[in-house]
Amino acid sequence: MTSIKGFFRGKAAIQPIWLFVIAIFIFFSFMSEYFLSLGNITNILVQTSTIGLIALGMTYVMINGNIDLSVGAILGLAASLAVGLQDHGLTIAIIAALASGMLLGALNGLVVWKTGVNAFIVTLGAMLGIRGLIFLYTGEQSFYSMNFAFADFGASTIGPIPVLAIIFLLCTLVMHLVLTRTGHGRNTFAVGGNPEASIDAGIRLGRHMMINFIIVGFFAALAGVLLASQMGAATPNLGRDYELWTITAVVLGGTKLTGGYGSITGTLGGVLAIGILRNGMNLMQVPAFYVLVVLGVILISVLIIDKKLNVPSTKEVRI
Amino acid sequence: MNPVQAITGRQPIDAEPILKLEGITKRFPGVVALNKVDFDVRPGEVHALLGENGAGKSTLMKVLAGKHQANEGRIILGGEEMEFENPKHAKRAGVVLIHQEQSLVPEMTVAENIYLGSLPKKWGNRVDWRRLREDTNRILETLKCSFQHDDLVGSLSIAKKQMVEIARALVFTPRVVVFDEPTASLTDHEKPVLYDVIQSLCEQGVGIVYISHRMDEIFHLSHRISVLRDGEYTGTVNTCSTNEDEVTRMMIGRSLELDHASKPSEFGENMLELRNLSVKRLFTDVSLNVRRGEIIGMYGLVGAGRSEVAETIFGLRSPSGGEILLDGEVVNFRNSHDAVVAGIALVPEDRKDQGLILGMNCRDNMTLAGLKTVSTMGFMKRADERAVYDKYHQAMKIKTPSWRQKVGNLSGGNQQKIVIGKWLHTHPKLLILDEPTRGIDVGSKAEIHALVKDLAKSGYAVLVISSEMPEVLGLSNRIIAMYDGRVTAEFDGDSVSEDELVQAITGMGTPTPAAAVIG
Amino acid sequence: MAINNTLKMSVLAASVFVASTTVAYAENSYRIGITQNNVGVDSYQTTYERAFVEAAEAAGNIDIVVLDAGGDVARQIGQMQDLVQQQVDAIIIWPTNGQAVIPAIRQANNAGIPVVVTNSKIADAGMDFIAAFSGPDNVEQGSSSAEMMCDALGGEGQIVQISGQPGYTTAIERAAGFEERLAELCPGVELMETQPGNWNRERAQRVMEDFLTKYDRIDGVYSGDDNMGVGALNAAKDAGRAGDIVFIGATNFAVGYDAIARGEYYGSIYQSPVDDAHAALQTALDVLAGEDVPKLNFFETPKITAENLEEFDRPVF
Amino acid sequence: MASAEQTKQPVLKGRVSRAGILGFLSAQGILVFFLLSMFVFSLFSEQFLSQSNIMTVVRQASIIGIIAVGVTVVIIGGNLDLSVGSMLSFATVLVVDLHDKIGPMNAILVMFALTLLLGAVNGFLVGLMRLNSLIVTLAMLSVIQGLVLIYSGGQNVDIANQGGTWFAFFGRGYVLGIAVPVLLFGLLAILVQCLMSYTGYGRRIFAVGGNPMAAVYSGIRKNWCVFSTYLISAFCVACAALVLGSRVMGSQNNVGQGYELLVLAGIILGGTSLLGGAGSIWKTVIGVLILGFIQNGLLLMGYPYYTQWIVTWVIIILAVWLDLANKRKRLLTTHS
Repeated sequence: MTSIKGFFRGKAAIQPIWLFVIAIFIFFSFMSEYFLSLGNITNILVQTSTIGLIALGMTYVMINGNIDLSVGAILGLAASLAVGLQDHGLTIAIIAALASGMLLGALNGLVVWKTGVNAFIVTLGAMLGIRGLIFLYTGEQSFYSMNFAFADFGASTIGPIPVLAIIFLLCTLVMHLVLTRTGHGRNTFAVGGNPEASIDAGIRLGRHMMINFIIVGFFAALAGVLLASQMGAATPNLGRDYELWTITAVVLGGTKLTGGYGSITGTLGGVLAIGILRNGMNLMQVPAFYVLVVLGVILISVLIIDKKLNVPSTKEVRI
Repeated sequence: MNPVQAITGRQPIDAEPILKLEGITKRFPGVVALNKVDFDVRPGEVHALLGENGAGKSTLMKVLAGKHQANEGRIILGGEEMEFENPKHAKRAGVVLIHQEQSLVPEMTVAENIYLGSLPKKWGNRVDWRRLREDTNRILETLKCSFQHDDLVGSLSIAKKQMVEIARALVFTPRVVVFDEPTASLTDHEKPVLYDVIQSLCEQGVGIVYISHRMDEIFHLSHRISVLRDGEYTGTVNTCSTNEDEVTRMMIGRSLELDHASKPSEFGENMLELRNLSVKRLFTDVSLNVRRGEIIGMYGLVGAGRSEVAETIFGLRSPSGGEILLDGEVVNFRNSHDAVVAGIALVPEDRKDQGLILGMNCRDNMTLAGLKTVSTMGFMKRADERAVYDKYHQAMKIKTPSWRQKVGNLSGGNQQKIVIGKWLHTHPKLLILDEPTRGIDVGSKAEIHALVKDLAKSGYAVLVISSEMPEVLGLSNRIIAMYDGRVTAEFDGDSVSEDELVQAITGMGTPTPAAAVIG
Repeated sequence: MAINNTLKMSVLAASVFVASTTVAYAENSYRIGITQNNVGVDSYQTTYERAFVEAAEAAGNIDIVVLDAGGDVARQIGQMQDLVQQQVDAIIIWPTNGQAVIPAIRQANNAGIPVVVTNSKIADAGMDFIAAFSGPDNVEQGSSSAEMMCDALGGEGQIVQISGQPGYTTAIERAAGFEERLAELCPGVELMETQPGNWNRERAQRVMEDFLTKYDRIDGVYSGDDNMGVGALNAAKDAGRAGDIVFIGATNFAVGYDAIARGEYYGSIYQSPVDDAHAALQTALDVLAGEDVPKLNFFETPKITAENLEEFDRPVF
Repeated sequence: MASAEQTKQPVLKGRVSRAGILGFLSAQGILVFFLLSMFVFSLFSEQFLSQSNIMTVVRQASIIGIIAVGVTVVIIGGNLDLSVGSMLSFATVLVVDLHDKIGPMNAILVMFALTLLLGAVNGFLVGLMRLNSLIVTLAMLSVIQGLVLIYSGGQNVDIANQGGTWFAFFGRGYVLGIAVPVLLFGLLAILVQCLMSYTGYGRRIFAVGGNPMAAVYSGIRKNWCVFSTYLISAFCVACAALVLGSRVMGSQNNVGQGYELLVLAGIILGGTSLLGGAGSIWKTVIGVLILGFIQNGLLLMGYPYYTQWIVTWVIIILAVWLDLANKRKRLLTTHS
């Protein structure tokens, strides 16, 4: 028993972000009569699934010590492809959309791998460029799906639970298990925690990072396809600013920007925190302008609290 | 008491070498790092490899362990010629390099670190935790480790981390293990554990390559000694039939003597006085004084609170009790800047992280602590800066091609001299040196020791923190011993015995009252 | 302020007057949700929101839920779901995109909540799911602008167009209406190039600067709204070529109104966000009252030039 | 950077050999690329190299450029500033709105004061609280955008009397035939470049960005150094707002949206690494100009505006790759 517990030490303990999620959950339950209902909670799950899916991949990339700013653009491109290519068949369209995400992820990973340049720079460029590709492909137009099966899928439910929420939760579970149980997952921590040692241990660093960029590309594309199915359409501006919210969610979840530390459970908490805040403030009719301020202030507060909680004050010199 | 004291040369082992390196040449663009070097290790033997920094020891070992590939030469392991493409490849063949720098992942468990890159798998890519646990426990048992397989490595002490590194070497039944400066970050009482491990590896017939700067260790452990100088192989001797002088000569081409007699002897007023200085959870009631022209040695184990005392004096930590007096006046620094203004200089423990901006050139590093003195109205005066650089460059015989050289490209000794030069330029009242010669070759070490003594003689108050006994004994007028955050004793630097010192820093015996012996 | 507008604008006076009276004798209190496109991106939307809230408050027994999608389609869909979840009596949506919001509208429709689309139309495929549309006819606006352009240039000339945010229905419809009408009315006027100004004055100014460099002769500029039009005017003034160019916009902003008054700007389309908001609320209330409401409710958006300037109040935004 | 400049001296002074020229070319890759792209564009569009076009581009680039100068300092100090976009909206809305209410002079003063205050908040959180700059400025991006909207109530702001105010000078004026925004850009760039190269302050910022720990152990007040870089960044944003507000004579609430990314793209194109401790203002100036000329050149050639993004992407990848090849060579030759 102790050994099992030991392997998950530090992860078995409840993460601060979940305390926060529980707190705001209780808060909004009291503040709004509409908040606490199955319908609303599944709504939150569906609404967070887009950012949530990307955040799963982003967690891997960020534990690696990298970052991917191009996810919003990849999402937009995948959505446009998934709708725009439906003349050639729904399956082909979806496969092409997912493949585009993985391909662009691979490209990001390849450049980071071969040049060793900060992923921030590489993916910032990709973020601009891929958005350009979307406009080039769509001719600045929105696409509308003629295939109702596609839109119906986005709205379908299994029992009372929407399919999109189920997909999101399933992916979360799988990614959690991969991160904690498999060689690739454990190597993700090694690469972020001590790249030099990882190379010596025979982990192929560049290849490993590239796989994670492909993973985040895949999830961004998947999120794009699912979002498009929700709308039965795709717009060229889709996914703008999503990278910022994704990174915010992952950081709220406790993943370190410097790499080597993080978890999927934390990320799930971070995603839910943002989703619940947005939903709750909508229900409480907080004016849109104030929502921006509140979200920003909460993010900074969490950062400050995290700093105060996590740094053993005796170890660090006053700098 | 001191395990290092027993200096006994061992008889060489007579056996066919398990590993032979023949004519290894490694060229980097513009430089030949290794020129036709031969080296071999016999099973069950400790073969020490010596040389000054930059002589090519580490490069040779990296070639051996597959991190670099040689341009010429052969590696023969157990009679077969090998070509290692990467460290994992070498490891699988049984050649393991235990690194000078810690190569562990702090956020992972001991078990995961030991099996990094080769976690046992089942069902495809799924980690087999049970086997991992069992295998790890087996290795930890053979090493008699006091920590668990599921401890996070980040929470272990340096010595224990070192044991994890060694445990990692045992994953693939090793045939040759290379220790690169394994004791650099260990304290004297942690070393015997390491020696035991090496002993037991030898008994299993493993060949050991041991790289170190410490003569005492080498003579204690090794069977044979090989020396490299400037990338060239200078020879191999049997440990039992040689002495320190001969080995030193082989390394630097001349002999060295520790000059105990040249210690400073004229002291002035109290420059620094600590009165019951405390920082919560780090150290308590530390009292000491340093006079002008005096060298005080602070001796203790890593973690005894020595560096923390220095950092507190330097304004990097706020005291929770007691007071600091500088030149007779109570001072209260808000930050390191205040301390520098007040005339305190700290040569920190970790050169690369704390001492230098590696990407900056030599000159800029040199003037960094005293920018005000080389500028008017905030504008830098280039000529003055050059003058400052030239002055210390000459005074300390820093070997660099030009002031434009990035300090990251210099050897450890020269880097340390730049750090010291940086502080001399501020003309401090008190100079604190924290482990001033760690990881520095013998030649530079002696130069730095001489420099410190000269500085004291010219009126500086000097506080030297060290975990090397010869250094403390050779430099200090008085020695402050620390154990577990407290000052346990104060000794006269000339009359103290090594036994007394070891007792004081390991918490054995009754602590001598701090004021009992004043030199 | 709203009253002043209604007095001057005869066409709308009736309907808005009805709005206040209808509400006065409505027996039930209603809960109406509105999700807007992107409040704060320009004054039109902000003024719209303010007018909407004021009108609802004035009515007394209407409880409103005001949401803003911040220009993000996905967020708007989420807000639609939230409104359905709260079981409001009616939803007014200012679509961020004419097509992508259709499934969400359909969901609301399926849940038995009538949906009124305001300001910007949705695609035809969604028309079955909405109770009504209320707003300006943007195609018609584009045509009107083309007519003005034609008049101003006397049927000959080279012009450029600065369009709104790419992908947004309003921008697309205005451009389409303009281009179509221009081609049939004045084949002699050549539209040399179109670049988007993203409803942003500074960006439009930059686009115009590039046009001015690229084309030695520009006779006219059509901008998707006055905000961008004034940006184009600024650029032309800077280059000293404002006198040679006819500026025509849409959605008359205060700055555009002033520029027309100064004679620097030829004309625009008068479209009041206050009317827009009142019309939307009125339509929703009519639907809730069970009245037979036509699918498309356009409020009138007349041309405004220096000649009829006095007939209109200076816009408040 | 001072040191970089001086290291090149031997090359320039020495015999102009083939190797010297090649060395110069590879060291100044971005400059060469800049000239090359100018050449290509001039082949396709005759207006491209006309004086009026060049002045237009530089004037357009000056707003991004002015901000980029400030952000470069933050980056050299080892941090990021993503909040400049919102801050630009904030400052522009403020100065334009107050112009008619309290007069241009007071408006400018209040705007500078409040923008610097926002910079100080950034500086406080990143410098003194030592929080991660990426996340803090990301959060501030959102907070400041909210503040702008709350302040203006979402309304556009305009200056009523556009003809009769000296405020027009900053965005529309000319001095000696050069547009004031360009002058301001040049002046700030030179000033800040001098600050970074020739003063102790600049040296400290380089040290703090290069190795914050070692800077502290050298008695440098690191936290205040970081704090001050955000003030410089905010000051530059305020200057940009002056130009923007005066140029447009009005402002929308989201006028600065996306500027933070364009600013970063410009800095990256210039070749400043985001790791801190290295970089220079003149590189940033060139990067920003490249960005401006690509945009303009493609537009003149008749390509839709979004092609510039794709081209920017490709150039960033190429630049990154070229720079790497360069570094590899340099690293190997200095290896000992």
